[in-house]
Amino acid sequence: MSQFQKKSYISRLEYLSPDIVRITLDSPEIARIAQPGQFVMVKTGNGKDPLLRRPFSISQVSNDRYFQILFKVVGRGTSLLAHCREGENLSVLGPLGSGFQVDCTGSHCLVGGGIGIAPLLFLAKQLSRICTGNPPLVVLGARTGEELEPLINDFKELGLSVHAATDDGSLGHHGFVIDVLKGLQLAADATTYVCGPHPMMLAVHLLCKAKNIACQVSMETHMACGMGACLGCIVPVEKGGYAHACFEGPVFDAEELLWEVK
Amino acid sequence: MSQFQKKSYISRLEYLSPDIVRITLDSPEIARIAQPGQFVMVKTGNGKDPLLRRPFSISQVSNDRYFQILFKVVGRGTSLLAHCREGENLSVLGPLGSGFQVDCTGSHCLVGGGIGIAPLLFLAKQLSRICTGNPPLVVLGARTGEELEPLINDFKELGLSVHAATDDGSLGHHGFVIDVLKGLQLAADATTYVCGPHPMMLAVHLLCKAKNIACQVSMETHMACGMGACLGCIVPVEKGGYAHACFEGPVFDAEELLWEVK
Amino acid sequence: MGSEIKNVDLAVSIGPLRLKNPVMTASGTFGYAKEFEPYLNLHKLGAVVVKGISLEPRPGNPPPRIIETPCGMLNAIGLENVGVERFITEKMKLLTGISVPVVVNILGDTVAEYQEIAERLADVDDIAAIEVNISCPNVKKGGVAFGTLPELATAVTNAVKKHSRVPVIVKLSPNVTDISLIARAVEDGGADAVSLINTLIGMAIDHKSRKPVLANVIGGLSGPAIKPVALRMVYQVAQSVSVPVIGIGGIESAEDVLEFMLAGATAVQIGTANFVNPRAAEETVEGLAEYVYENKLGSLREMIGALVLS
Amino acid sequence: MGSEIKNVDLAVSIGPLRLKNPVMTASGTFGYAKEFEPYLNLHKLGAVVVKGISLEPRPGNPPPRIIETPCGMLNAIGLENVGVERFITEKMKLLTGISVPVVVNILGDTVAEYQEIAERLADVDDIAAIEVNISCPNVKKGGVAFGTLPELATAVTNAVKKHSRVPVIVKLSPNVTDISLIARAVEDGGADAVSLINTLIGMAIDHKSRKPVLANVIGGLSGPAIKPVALRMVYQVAQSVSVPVIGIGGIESAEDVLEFMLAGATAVQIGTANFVNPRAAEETVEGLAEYVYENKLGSLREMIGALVLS
Ligand SMILES: Cc1cc2nc3c(=O)[nH]c(=O)nc-3n(C[C@H](O)[C@H](O)[C@H](O)COP(=O)(O)OP(=O)(O)OC[C@H]3O[C@@H](n4cnc5c(N)ncnc54)[C@H](O)[C@@H]3O)c2cc1C
Ligand SMILES: Cc1cc2nc3c(=O)[nH]c(=O)nc-3n(C[C@H](O)[C@H](O)[C@H](O)COP(=O)(O)OP(=O)(O)OC[C@H]3O[C@@H](n4cnc5c(N)ncnc54)[C@H](O)[C@@H]3O)c2cc1C
Ligand SMILES: Cc1cc2nc3c(=O)[nH]c(=O)nc-3n(C[C@H](O)[C@H](O)[C@H](O)COP(=O)(O)O)c2cc1C
Ligand SMILES: Cc1cc2nc3c(=O)[nH]c(=O)nc-3n(C[C@H](O)[C@H](O)[C@H](O)COP(=O)(O)O)c2cc1C
Ligand code: FES
Ligand code: FES
Repeated sequence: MSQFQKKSYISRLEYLSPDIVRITLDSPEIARIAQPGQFVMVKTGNGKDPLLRRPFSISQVSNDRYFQILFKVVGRGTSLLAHCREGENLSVLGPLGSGFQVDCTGSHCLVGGGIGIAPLLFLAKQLSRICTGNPPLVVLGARTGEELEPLINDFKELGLSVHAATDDGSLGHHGFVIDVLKGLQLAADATTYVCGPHPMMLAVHLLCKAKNIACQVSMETHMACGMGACLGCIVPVEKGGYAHACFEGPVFDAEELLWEVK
Repeated sequence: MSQFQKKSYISRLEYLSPDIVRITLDSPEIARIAQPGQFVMVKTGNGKDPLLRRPFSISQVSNDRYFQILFKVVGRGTSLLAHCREGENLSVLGPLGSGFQVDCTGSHCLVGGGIGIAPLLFLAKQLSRICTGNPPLVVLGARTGEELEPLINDFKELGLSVHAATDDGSLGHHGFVIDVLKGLQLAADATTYVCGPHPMMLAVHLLCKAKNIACQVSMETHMACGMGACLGCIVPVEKGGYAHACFEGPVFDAEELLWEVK
Repeated sequence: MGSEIKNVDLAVSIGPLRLKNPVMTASGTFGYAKEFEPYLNLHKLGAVVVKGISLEPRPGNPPPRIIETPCGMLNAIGLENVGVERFITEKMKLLTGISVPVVVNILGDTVAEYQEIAERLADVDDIAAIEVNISCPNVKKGGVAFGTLPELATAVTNAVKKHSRVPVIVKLSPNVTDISLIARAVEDGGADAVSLINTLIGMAIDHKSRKPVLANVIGGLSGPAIKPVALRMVYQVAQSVSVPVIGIGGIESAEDVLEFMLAGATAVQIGTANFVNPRAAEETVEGLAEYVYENKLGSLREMIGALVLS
Repeated sequence: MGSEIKNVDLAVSIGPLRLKNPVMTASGTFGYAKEFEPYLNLHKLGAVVVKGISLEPRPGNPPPRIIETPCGMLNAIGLENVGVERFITEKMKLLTGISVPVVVNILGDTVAEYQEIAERLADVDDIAAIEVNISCPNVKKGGVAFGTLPELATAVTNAVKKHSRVPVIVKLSPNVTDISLIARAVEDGGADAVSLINTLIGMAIDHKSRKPVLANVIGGLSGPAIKPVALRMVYQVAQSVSVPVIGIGGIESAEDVLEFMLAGATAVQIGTANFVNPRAAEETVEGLAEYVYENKLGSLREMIGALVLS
C-alpha cells in the first residue's frame, strides 16, 4: 500500500451550487495511484478545532497530476474547506481504503444519491476507459434539480446518459432512485455500484439481492484517522462483529454487511 | 460608559513590515467615542480555538468612522488576524478601559517601545488637536530600524520630530529609549506617557520619579474579557492588592503601581 | 423576535424558585452583572450568579491569573472578592432593581465560615438563592476538601441551609471519583438543587521560561473543552438525585443548553462564554425560544431528561 | 537534520528499559504500528504501545464509536481486540523486527485475567514492557474499579508484576479524586513506572435526535482539550512516586513534550495526534533533537522535573 500525507496545492475551487463545492488539488503522488472508491482525509483548518481530518471520496483524477473532491457543506469542517482559496495548500492523506472492484466481463450500473454521487464519476470514467462493453447504466438522484444538476453534468460530458430522479420532481423522475432502478432492465451479469444515503443503499441492496445481482456499496461512517489506527469506523457485518470502513472498505459487497442493525 | 460589540468591516489591511500589520476598521460607534489609551477586544477567528478575544490598543481614529489597530504577529491569534482580508468582518468589543489623562496646561512627552508605540499615535494626534502649547516630545525605540521605521512614519506625518533609538543602532540612537530620554530636557510641568516593554516602562517611571515628573503607563496583562468580568487582568498596586488593567487601566499613574513585584 | 416566539414557555423551577427561563450566568464570569448592562438586557436572563463571596475580603492570587488553553482557559483568580460586608453594603445595592433574580455564590474555609456568611445574607432582601461553592480548586483553603468528601459536603450544606431563608444550591466539584456520591451527600444535607460542574483542575507550563504559567501553579479549566465531561456528570447526577440539577461547563449556545437539558438539567449556567461574547446569555435565551417555537413544544421543560436511549 | 542534531542525547530510562528517546505512541491510537509504516520511520520512535489486549477477543462497541468535541474527541471503541492468543500468533509476528521497543497494553475483568494475560505474554520474545490499563472508561467491566480503588490497583499490579519478565508500567485513570493515591498504590504493587492519563469520561448528545451520540452513551475524552488536566496530574504524580512517570494527554509536538518533562515526566505517549498527523511522533522526536541542540543541553534528561517555581 502506498499512502501519502501531502500538502496539496488548491489549483481550483468551484461552487457548483451554493452548498456544493469542488476542489481540484495538484497532487501527482495521489492522482497517479488513486482508484475509484478510494478517499482522502483532509485537514479542514490550521487550528486544533476542528481537530480531526474529514474524509472525502476522490471524485476524479486527471493527467496523473490532479484529483478532485466534491463535497456538500454540512458543518464546520466542510464550511472551512469551502472558504479556502485557490493557491493555498491543504494537508491531504491518501489515497485510502479499498475502492470498487471492477470486472469488465460483466455490465455495470452506477447508482448515486446526493453527494454520494461524488465517487461514481471517477468510477464511470474508469469503466469507460478500461471496459470495452456497453457503457454503464447511470441512475442518479437528489432532493432537487438544483442539487442534482451540477452533479450530473460531468457524467453527460462523458457521453453517458443519466437516469435522473428528484424528490420534488424538478429534474427527471419525480421520486426515488430505487423506483427508476426498478423500471430498468438489469442484466444478470451486472454489478451495481451504489453510494448515497443509507436507506437508498439498503433499498438498492435488497433489489439486487432479489434479482441475484452483485451490489457494491460505499459506506460512510465516522472516521477519526482513515488509516486503521482508531477502530472507530466500523460497520456491522453479516457474519457477526464489525468491519472497518477505512481499510476493509469503504466499498463493501452489500451481501457481507449486516443491514438490519444501524 | 458606552461600549459596543460590533461586527466591524475591514476596510484596509496593511503589512507595515513582515510581522507588523495595520487594520483599518469601519466602525463609527467605536471611532466616535474612542479615547487615546483605550483598547478593543478582537475575536481573531471564527472557531473555539483560539477561544478568547485579544486586546489591541486603538492606534488611530479618523472621520468619526474608522479606527485602526496596529499589531505585531507574535502567536496564533495575531497570526490569524494577519490573514484576514479586506472586506471581511471582525467581531470587535470596545472601546474599553480608561485611557491617558490629558491636561493641556502642561507639556507632554510620549515614550514608546516596539509595538507599544501603537496607542501613542492616537495620543499624539489628540494632543496636537486639543492642546495649543508646544508639540509633544516624542521618543520611540525598537530593536531594529526595520521594526521602528514603519511605526515612526505616522508621527512624522503629523509634523512631529521623533527621537529614535534602536538596540542595534540601525536607526537613531544606538541603545535604549531611556538613554535618549535622559539626554532630553523635560519641563517640570511635563507628563510622560509611556507604552512598551515592562523594563522600559519601569526605567522611565524611575527617571520621572527622580525628576518629579508625572508619568502615565499603559500596562499589558493577560485579559480574558476586557470588561471587568473575569478579574484576570491585575497589576499589583503600591497601596497593596491589585488593580484591574481592563477597567481601572490599562493606563495608570506610574506612581500607583507596585513596580517591584512582577 | 415575533410575539409568538416571545410568548413561548421557557420557565423552569429550581425548587421553590421560579425562573422565566433556564439561562443563568456562572459565578466569577459575570462580575456583579452591572458590567454586562452595555451588552444585554439583564432582565431577559433566568438569573445571574455573582462572583463568590467570602466572610473576609480576599485580594486573590498574584498575576498571571489566566491563560488560554485549547478550546478553554485556566484561571487562578484566587477568589478575589470584597467580602460579605462590602458585598451587602455596596454590591447588593447595584443589584437591587436589575429585575433579574440574583443568586449569591458563597465560599469559606470552615463550616462555621459558610454558616456565618449564610447568616449575614439571611437579612438581605432581593437574594433569590444562595449557591454554595464547595469545589473551588484555586485557593488552597478554598474548599477542595468540602467538595471531595461526602461527610463534609453534607455538613456545609446543612449549615448553610439551616441559616438561609432562600433556596440553597450546592455547586459540585468535578475533580472527584464519583460525583453522584457527593450529589447525594448534599441532597442529604438539604440542598434544594445542585449545580455542576465547577472547573477541572489543570496546569500550564511555559517551556521557554520553564515556569508554570499561572503564579498559583494550578488553576481551573473551563470552556468548551470541558463540555463533554460536564455533560456526562450532569447525566450521572440527574439520575442519582431528585432535586433539580443545574448544568454548567462550556455552554455557549441554545444547542448546548438543549443537550444539558436532555441529560437531565433543569437549568444551566453560562460561564467562560460571557468573556468571548458578552451577549451570549441573552442570545441563548432567544435561541431557546426559537427552538420551542419551531418545534412546537408546549414548554421547554419537556426537554428535561428527555434523552432517548435506544 | 544535520549530524550534530542527530547525535544529541535524547535517551531516557523507564526503569530497566532504555529508550533512545522519550516519545512513545499511546495504546489504541497507533494500531499495531504497521499501519504507520507508510508515514514514518518506526525505528525513530522511543517505543510503540499496541492496542489493549484482553484474554479473549472482544468485538468492541456498536457504532458510532467516535465523535469530535471541541479540541478533542470522545471514543467508545470498547476495547475491540483480537485477544491474547491471536495477538501472539498474528500481531507479534508483524511487530518483531520493526526495530522499536514494543510495549503491550493489557486489560482484564478480574485480577486473575490480568495475571493470565501476563503469564501468556511472559513466554513471548520481543516485548519490551507491559502496560497495564486499569482505567478504561469505555467498557462497563473494563477496569473502572481497578483504577479508582487503591487496593485493587495494588492487587492488579502485583499479579501482573509477579508473572512478567519485563518492566511493568501501570496506566492510571484521571477519573479519580486523588490520582497520587492510586499512583502510590501501584508503586506499592511493584510497578516499574506509571503512565497517565487515560481518557476523561465524557458524553455527547445530539439535540436533533435527542440521543447520545455514542452507542455506548459515554466515552473517553482525549486530545488537546485534556492537556491541562494531564499536565497537572503528571506534576502531582511525579511528586508522589519515585518510579518514572510517562506523560499522556493531548501531546502533539516537541513543545508539549517539554512541558510534560518539566512537570516531571521521563517519557511521553502521543495519542489522538497520530490520527490528525500520522507523522506526529517522528516529527516530535525531531523537534526534541533540535531543542536539545539549539539549547546546548547535555541531554534531554535535564528537562525532567526541571520546572522552575519562583
Ligand atoms: C469514506 C467517506 C467518503 C466521503 N466522501 C464524501 C464526499 O465525497 N463528499 C461529501 O460531501 N462528503 C463525503 N463524506 C462525508 C463527509 O466526510 C462529511 O460530510 C464531513 O466529514 C462533514 O464534516 P463537517 O465538519 O462539515 O461536519 P460536522 O460539523 O462534523 O457534522 C455535521 C453533520 O454531518 C455528520 N457527519 C460528520 N461526519 C460524518 C461522517 N464521516 N459520516 C457521516 N456523517 C457525518 C454529523 O453527524 C453532523 O450531523 C464522506 C465520508 C466518508 C466516511
Ligand atoms: C490593553 C492591551 C493593549 C494591547 N495593544 C496591543 C497593540 O496595540 N498591538 C499589539 O501588537 N499588541 C497589543 N497588545 C498585546 C496583544 O494583545 C498580544 O500580543 C496578543 O494578545 C497576542 O495574541 P496571540 O494569540 O498572537 O499570542 P499567543 O499565542 O496568545 O501568545 C504569544 C505570546 O504572547 C504572549 N501574550 C499573549 N497575550 C498577551 C497579553 N495580553 N499581554 C502580554 N503578552 C501576551 C504570550 O504569553 C506568548 O508568549 C495589547 C495588550 C493589552 C493587554
Ligand atoms: C475566571 C473565572 C472565575 C470563576 N470564579 C468562580 C467563583 O468565584 N465561584 C464559583 O463557584 N465558580 C467560579 N468559576 C467557575 C464557573 O462558575 C463555572 O463553574 C466554570 O467556569 C465552568 O463553566 P464554563 O465552562 O461555562 O466557564 C469561575 C470560572 C472562571 C472562568
Ligand atoms: C480511539 C482511542 C482508543 C484508545 N484505546 C486505548 C486502549 O486500548 N488502551 C488504553 O490503555 N488506552 C487507550 N486509549 C487512551 C490513549 O492511549 C490515551 O491515554 C488518551 O487518548 C490520552 O492521550 P491523547 O490525548 O494524546 O489521545 C485510547 C484512546 C483513543 C482516542
Ligand atoms: S477511521 Fe480510524 S480505523 Fe478506520
Ligand atoms: S480582562 Fe477580565 S476583568 Fe479585566
